[in-house]
Amino acid sequence: MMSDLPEDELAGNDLAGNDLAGNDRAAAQVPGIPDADSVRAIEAILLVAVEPVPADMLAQLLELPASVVRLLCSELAASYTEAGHGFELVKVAGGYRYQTHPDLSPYVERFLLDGQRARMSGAALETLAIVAYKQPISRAQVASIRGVDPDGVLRTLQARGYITEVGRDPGPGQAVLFGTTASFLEKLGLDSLADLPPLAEFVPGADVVEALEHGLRVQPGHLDAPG
Amino acid sequence: MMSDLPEDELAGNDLAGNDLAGNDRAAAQVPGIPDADSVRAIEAILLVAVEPVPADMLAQLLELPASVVRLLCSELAASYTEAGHGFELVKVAGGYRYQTHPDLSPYVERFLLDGQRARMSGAALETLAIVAYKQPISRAQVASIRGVDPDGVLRTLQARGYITEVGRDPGPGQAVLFGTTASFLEKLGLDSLADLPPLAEFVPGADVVEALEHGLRVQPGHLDAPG
Amino acid sequence: MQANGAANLVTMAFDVATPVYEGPFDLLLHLILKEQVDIYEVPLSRIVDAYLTEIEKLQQLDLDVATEFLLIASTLVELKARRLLPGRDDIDLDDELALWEERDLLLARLVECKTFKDVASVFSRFVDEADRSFPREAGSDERFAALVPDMMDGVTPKRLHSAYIRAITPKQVQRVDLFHVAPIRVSVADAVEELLDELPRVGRISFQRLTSGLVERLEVIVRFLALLELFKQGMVELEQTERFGDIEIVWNPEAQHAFAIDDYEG
Repeated sequence: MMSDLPEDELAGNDLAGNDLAGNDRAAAQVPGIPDADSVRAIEAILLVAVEPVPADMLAQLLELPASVVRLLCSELAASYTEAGHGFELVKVAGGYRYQTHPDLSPYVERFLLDGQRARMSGAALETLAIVAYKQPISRAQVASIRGVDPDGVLRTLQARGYITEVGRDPGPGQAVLFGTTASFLEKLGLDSLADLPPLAEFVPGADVVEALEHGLRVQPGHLDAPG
Repeated sequence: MMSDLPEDELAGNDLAGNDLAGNDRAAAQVPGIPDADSVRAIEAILLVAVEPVPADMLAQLLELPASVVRLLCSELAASYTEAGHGFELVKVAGGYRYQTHPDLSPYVERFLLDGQRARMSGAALETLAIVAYKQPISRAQVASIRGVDPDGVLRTLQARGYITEVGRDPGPGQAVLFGTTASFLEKLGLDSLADLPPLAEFVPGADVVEALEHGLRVQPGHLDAPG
Repeated sequence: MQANGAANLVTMAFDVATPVYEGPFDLLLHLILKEQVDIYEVPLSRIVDAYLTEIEKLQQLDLDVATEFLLIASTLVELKARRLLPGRDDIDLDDELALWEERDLLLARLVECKTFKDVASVFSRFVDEADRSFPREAGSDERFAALVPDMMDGVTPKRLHSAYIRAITPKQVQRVDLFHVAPIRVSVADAVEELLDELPRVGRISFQRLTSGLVERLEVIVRFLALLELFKQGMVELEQTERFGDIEIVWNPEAQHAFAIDDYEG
């Protein structure tokens, strides 16, 4: 029944009357529709997502058909609109995300201008650090160290001009290799990459770092290294 | 968390019964109380914030007394809880922020992939506890309590951003003094250091001290007794 | 001496020693609080050996903890040693007071350590609870891109470095601090073997001379523990003319080969 819902169901959604966020959430359940926890899980995932989350990914995480996810999202979006929240759920760039309601832009702008100190997210900083210390490095190599797809972060860093493509992996696939830029060094007040804090400052030696990178247990012999 | 809000803001609250997230938000306005747009602005600002936003900053942006902002935030948090959303509004490390509801952590962890946080060792937690309660504190003072060189643990805690150098001992040697950071409060989910349970609660009771004391008792003639 | 009286406690000590890796005070608190053991009856040499054995067996054991244990154990051994040595009858009042002071100091440390151990377990609960919620850190969308301060603001080389260490540290590693602790290379079993080799040759030697080549306090303590074990077994005689004076060790040739070295199998 729901599988034939159009992709752009957010517009003119006739389910807008259901208040999933209200007190009667349990009552809002319809036979065949997964319980309210799916809606809550969508809210939680979208809250922490940095990039728009495609319906397919939500579907996979929730173990629901994508069509059901799309329906739930459109209902959720409608309920936010109806409740008059300061945020809204929108579908952009092939995925769902939270964003601020347009009529509150003046507040958001003021906050961003004078309130907010810049803080690079922990994930972005770690990705940048990996590129800085391990360049040239491919997206896949960054992913293997961080254990998470760094695509969005790499794109942001690249857009800001702090990293750039420095070459291609000679192997099959010719993966793009990333490195840091001159403006990265300038921003950090460094002359060259050699001025980055040496890794040995915090760890006994390259062998241990190497072992850590490979997730290996450090061999007893390493304990002899001076701390 | 919200528990630290002044009692008088929560007690006898005229607005408690109103559902700010409901359809009748406009009707919820009371003379002298700012309009619902303030609540919506708070939602929008917190949505784009990347770290907890202090009440003072919200107050400045909204041109409202901080006490009103705190009231609005606590009501907003309560309304989210009541509506059973997948996110919640909490007060942590001196500011307000959105975070995912704890019972949805399995979904969020699956989504973030690296959502599994690194666990802290017992040694790290104990050292953190000592620094938290005794700050500013030097390495040597930590060592005298833990009975072991805490250098490695302190460096690890510093690298993770939970402690930082907060000064120098005025005495000879100018030892570095450590204190806890906002990240520490966030890590523990506390609003401020004042939320740490009083140390007195942890001092072993008379019975334990008695038992310890007994264990160490120097008993004249004890050794002469048959084993 | 309490060589035989301690026999039933040995089992107890071994039983609690194995599962306890959280720290030496855990062990001592365990022994003292749970097992109701007077530390003066706890054969510390056995506990030390048990720990050293475990250290050899388990490479992932937190050496930090092990070191701490040995430090405390050595303090206890010093206290205990004064009780075990001859000359108790003419205890100087000052010495007695010093002993009490030392004991009080140790008691204070045990109480303080127990305090922070309990705090740490509460911290652990806080962390576990807080870890279940994930903060929103996505920031604003592209509509406000021009207003967002440069993302590199506030990023220092040091922060970048810390972030790299964080990134390459395996998420489930429990003890990152392991690498900064020197290994422990002394065991009572080894010391016993050394003494069994050395003492028959020299016959008689002062404790000071016997340990003159050792730099580490711990090594001296371990050597002393080994000596106490030999004394218990009747392998040596110990003579001390004055309290806290040097100890003369005399090898007992009669006792040759009576020592059950198997007890010390590491």
